Amino acid sequence: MKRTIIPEIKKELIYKLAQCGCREDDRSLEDFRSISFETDVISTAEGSARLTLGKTDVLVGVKLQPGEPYPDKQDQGVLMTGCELKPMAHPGFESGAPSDESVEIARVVDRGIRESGMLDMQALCIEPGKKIWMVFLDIHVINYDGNLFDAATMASLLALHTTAVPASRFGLGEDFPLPVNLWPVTITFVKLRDILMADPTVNEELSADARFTVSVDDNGHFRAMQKGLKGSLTYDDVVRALDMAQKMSLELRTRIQTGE
Amino acid sequence: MKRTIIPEIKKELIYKLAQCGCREDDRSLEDFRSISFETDVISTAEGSARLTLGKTDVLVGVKLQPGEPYPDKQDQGVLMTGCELKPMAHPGFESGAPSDESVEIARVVDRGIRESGMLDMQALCIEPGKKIWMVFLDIHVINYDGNLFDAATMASLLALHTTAVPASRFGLGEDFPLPVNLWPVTITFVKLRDILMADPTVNEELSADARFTVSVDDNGHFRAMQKGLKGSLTYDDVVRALDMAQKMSLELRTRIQTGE
Amino acid sequence: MKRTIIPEIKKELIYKLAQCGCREDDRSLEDFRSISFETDVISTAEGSARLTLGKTDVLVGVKLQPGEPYPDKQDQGVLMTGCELKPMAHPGFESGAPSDESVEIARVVDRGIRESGMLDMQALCIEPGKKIWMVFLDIHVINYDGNLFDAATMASLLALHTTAVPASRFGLGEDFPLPVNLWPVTITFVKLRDILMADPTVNEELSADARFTVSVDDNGHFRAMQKGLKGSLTYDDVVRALDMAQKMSLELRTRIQTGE
Amino acid sequence: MSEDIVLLNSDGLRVDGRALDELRPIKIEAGVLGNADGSAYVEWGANKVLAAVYGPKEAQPKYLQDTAKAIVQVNYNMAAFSGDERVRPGPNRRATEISKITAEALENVILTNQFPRASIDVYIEVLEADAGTRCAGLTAASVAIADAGIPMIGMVAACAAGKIDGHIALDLGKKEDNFGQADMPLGYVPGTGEIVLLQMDGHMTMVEFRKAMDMAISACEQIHELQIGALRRRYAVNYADMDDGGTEQ
Amino acid sequence: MSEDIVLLNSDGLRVDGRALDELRPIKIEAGVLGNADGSAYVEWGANKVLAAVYGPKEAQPKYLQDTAKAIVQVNYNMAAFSGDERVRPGPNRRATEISKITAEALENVILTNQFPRASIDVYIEVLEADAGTRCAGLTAASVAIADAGIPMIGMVAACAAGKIDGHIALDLGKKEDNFGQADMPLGYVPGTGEIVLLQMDGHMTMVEFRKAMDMAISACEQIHELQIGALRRRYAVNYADMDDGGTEQ
Amino acid sequence: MSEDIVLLNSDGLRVDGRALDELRPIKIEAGVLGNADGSAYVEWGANKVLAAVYGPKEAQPKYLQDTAKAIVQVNYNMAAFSGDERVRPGPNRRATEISKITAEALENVILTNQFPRASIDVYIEVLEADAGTRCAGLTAASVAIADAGIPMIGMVAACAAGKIDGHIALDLGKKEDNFGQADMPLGYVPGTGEIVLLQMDGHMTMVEFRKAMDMAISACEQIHELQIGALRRRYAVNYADMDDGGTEQ
Repeated sequence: MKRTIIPEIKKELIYKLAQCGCREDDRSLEDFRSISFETDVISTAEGSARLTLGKTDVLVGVKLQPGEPYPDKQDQGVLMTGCELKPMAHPGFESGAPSDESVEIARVVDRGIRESGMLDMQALCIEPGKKIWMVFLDIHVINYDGNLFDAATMASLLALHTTAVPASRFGLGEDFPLPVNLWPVTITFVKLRDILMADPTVNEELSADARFTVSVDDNGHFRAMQKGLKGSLTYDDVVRALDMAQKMSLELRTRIQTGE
Repeated sequence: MKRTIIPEIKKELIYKLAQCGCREDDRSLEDFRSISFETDVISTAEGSARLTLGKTDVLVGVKLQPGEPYPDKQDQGVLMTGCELKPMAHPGFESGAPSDESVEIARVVDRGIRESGMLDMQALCIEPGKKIWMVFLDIHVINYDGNLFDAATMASLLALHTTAVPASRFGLGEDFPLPVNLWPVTITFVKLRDILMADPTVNEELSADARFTVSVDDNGHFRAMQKGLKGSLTYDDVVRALDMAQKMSLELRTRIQTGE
Repeated sequence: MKRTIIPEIKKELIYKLAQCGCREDDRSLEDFRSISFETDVISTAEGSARLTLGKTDVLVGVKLQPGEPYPDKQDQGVLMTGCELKPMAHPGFESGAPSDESVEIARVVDRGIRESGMLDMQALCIEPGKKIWMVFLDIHVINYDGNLFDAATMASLLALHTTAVPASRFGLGEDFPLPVNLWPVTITFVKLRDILMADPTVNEELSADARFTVSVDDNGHFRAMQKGLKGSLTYDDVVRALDMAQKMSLELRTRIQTGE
Repeated sequence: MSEDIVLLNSDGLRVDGRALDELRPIKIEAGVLGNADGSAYVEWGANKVLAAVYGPKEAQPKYLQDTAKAIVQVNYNMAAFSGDERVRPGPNRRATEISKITAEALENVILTNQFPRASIDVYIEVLEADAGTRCAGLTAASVAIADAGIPMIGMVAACAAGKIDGHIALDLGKKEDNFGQADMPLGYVPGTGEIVLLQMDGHMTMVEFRKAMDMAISACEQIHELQIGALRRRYAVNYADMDDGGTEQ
Repeated sequence: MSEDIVLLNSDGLRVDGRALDELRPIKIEAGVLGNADGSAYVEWGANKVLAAVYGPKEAQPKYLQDTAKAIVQVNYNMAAFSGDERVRPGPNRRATEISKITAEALENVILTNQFPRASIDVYIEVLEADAGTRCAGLTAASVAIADAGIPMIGMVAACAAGKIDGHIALDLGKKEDNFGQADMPLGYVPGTGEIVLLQMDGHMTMVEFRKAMDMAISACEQIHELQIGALRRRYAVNYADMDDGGTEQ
Repeated sequence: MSEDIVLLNSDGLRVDGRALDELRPIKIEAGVLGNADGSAYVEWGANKVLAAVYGPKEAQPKYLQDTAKAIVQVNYNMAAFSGDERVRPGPNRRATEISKITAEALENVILTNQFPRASIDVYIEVLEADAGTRCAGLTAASVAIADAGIPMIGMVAACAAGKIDGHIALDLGKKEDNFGQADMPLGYVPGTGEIVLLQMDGHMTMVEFRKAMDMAISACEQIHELQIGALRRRYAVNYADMDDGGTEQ
């Protein structure tokens, strides 16, 4: 992202509101914005979901094709996660090679999925040592208003849970559902001076000192974490964030599982 | 191409001449410049031709090598057309990655050849699904004075018509002529305000509002078209251009078939 | 390397000293700086050496893996030599794609090794036409104070002479020493106006008009030469340099063979 | 282009049941993105295309600036999951060509001389592709530019005509494009009658070409109505306000 | 992460004989490079990492400059021969991410507002890798920055804790990282108690996480001592001089 | 370099019938391109090489400018169809090295201090390659620079000598280069006796080297005559005019 500056007075306002437990959009510090989504939106993809989190709008598509296994994982499928932050989504995004931010988002979303074991990689082996399914998960950001980590993760989970393996198209038997279980959602906080708030907007991200993302699985266990931005966290910040994330993950998971 | 500006007074002159049916180099609006060419100029290529159209100077080389077919065309050869606009040819051309212009030229020349069916792709299959001939047609612009579309197309036709498939070099039997027929030449016009003229020089291109290229086969049928530049054409412009192109294609084809 | 300028007065000083047969660091014109080295410094590499030549500090690692032979050398292994001049080593080096200088160094080191025949390429064939050993020799410059050609060559020789082919790791029988013999060292001179001096420091390189590198094998025969920089050499310069190189190569070879 | 495959049945209907001169269903929506200065979404058969516009803004880097007028930069891109095979992200030659001719078509209608030194940046993202994406993209881009309030002499509407089983047909679908005998995308400005984009590949006689042009131009006029409708819906409140205002004055 | 492989023996010792809360041997040396403004070398188990610092110097190109403070740019790189498989030279996604979070961790402690428009460039070269290179790199970079005389609120020490065979363990080696259940790299500023880098992947409960954090923080404090020792050795003469001076005055 | 293949027959003649000290046929033509400021075409055996020169002109971007003199930039390129195997377009390491040493050779003879802040850009295109293209390219570039009217202390002529079947031979062809024992390209300025390009690979004793040098220098002198001849033909009219003029005055 190009250096995008938010006026000091705006920063101050966001902080003052936060001190009163308030936000620009009338949420509490621990509230997520409204979530709406639709799955199977792209018929050329084996699975897809478009999700809006407030004004952040993300489209995830999943494509599968047969490929060769990695030498050290002869009997496992491969997951490849990509993320593109195109100028369409925000004037601060630039054309060209993937930015550091897009690489970080792709890798954090990927870790949440991979480390939770939600995807049964061994069930994606076609012939050990020879042929496996490659799962390409591509995150396409359509409009950016903060908290891409969580929006992209939720859209990815929805897309994966509705993906069919296109075996018949490659003469490899009948199609079958992608072997997935679990819903390892992530919860992202930013810290403004001494205050933590969840699900930041772009203005809140630009005002923030530090960012912290945590992936929580269906059992309330942690699967991935990522601290970002130039500020620091205290031990207490981290523990508080993890506590909140455990609670909030339940509601978030229910919202995307039930669509309510 | 770097933004290359032609003085307004020069533009005006070119237009005034055109109003009288004249051109800088004393041609009529429908005349092509003199064409001269030589084939088999590069012995490392399986086919080659160097052609000058006025001061535009183009060298085309054809190389063949065995390769794998595309998944959706198991029994067909592959044609790959490349074009390089190097700074040698004009001070407006830049080093580095292929420019938009060079991509457009390569793709328009390629379409004219491909869509005419002049190249029998099925005869370039060695073993269905396994091995086919890959035809690399490379357009090397040596000096640029306008109308690369037509010069490159003519040089490409000449090179392809004199290409031998190097089967013996790859232990695949005896060499044989590349299976080609037809001479789908292209005719390019530019429009200056209300006037169409064929075979533009670089000054005429820089003065032009719109460009229109049409590929005409031996039967006078159209095989490809491409409108370019920032101006527009009217319906009548297009029909007039197609009419002229049909007529002019006969002469042009004869000139390169007979070398006269 | 970014344009790095040395003050004229410094240049003048270096030249004046050279006229008296002296150097900044009290060497004579034909002396090499002190050399120290260690081999097997990187356990992940199949062979490695770190060598300092004065303050120039170079690390060379050798990795091997099975690969396919080149079509025109079906029964021979492959040597790939890379060189990275990273900003860590000198403020004039830049991040990004390999610079012209790093390409030249890699290619000159490679030629010295390759042309001497010190590496028995045929003994690196596993199965003719199918599988050969690929030898990746990577030159990592840690600190740059001139004369990378000779430092990199010496480190490369040391690394190659201590490399074991990791056959067992790839199920290809027992490990065995890389089939090498000979120690084709290079000697590099720079010319300041009319004076030749060996083993230049970075200040001497920046003051120099021309550079000349010669590879000398164990029999005193020449295996590679490279003239560099914008100045010229006379016939006599070249013959004198070759004469000196023949003599100096004996001592240099002994120093790296014996570590003394 | 093989002719073994039947694209036209004995009733003269096409593989998807359309008549020869019938468009696929088209939906256009304006103002669909939060951050862009203007935007539009087009569903055209199975094609799904988004267009966003940023600008006019100062062109960067400076050497791109034209002291006499705005430059128009178009980036046409296929999403990784938009086709049968995964598309590797990043530019390719096809996208480069389409970006170029789309920019040229738009530069023709935008009043660029009102914005010297500026850049107008257009992003076209093909989310799902089923033949005809360059026409859908150009159609969407025109609406997005209008949505951004950038003055134009008229919106470009675009549509292809082609040839299947020897007959001229409008707006080819993927199968028709793959197995037909010609395709001819057209970008047209209904207000002025200008042709701003024209390509063809395949095999057409002069008679066939004229028929294809007539069919495509007529379709562009229909599409233009859809474009205007999308903008009208987008600014419905404003138009209503204006109407009220108009009544009173 | 497979659990077939035994990482903890019946005595509670690890594959390399360490106790659960035991660091690998660590050696730190400051001022190891001739040209860099500051530098450090870290051997950490089988990891070998060099860090170099150039700056503060004017940031180039100018659009990178921040008028209020210095920017910190980090380039983390694995040497071609640093792993089991040859690493192809040039950036990759893993290195991009590590460079980014390392820069963010360092920017937190450097007094960047003392150097407006400047750039502080940090180069981390992993010469040999055996799990834990990002922590070794960040630890080395902090020493290199101090060696360069750039003011910091405190040095960052970094260390990972993880989970093997169901137990929380400090500073995982390569085999433990490959076959364990979690890894959690931490960058910590002992002077202020700030956490400036934190990542985790795997599977941890809240109880396990707290145990891992405690273990890693305690290790960072040990490592911080080693960092200070390295700087002290580097400036031994100077310190000695200062002590003498101090006595006399 | 294998020695199974016989490169020298019992009469001491080479595979193409040449004597050991015999050049391949060389044709040089100056002023062959319409747009370049100077140009030359060289056919040398089966090698076909074009050189073009643009400049002196202001160096761009500005950070490339040298306030004391012109910079010389060379781009040596093999056309895709110039060799047995198709060459993938774009730079490669061999071309990078040849471009560098060619620029250095030319910078030595051009009076660059007459053109501060300028760039002199040389483009060398190898249309067909048969061993010896760097010498042919440097020879052509010198003529092109002269043709552009750029002042030089002298033209560089270039030629290789090498070793085949144990004998020193001039100007190796492709088969001799592949199966010989050494190759030594030389760039030489006959007017001043300066060596501006020198490379060698293979196996040579001191005696062999001296013989190779003598042979190559003598050949460079012949080639220099051909360079002058090409320029004379190019400016034949002008020379004639001057002669006439001279007589009268």
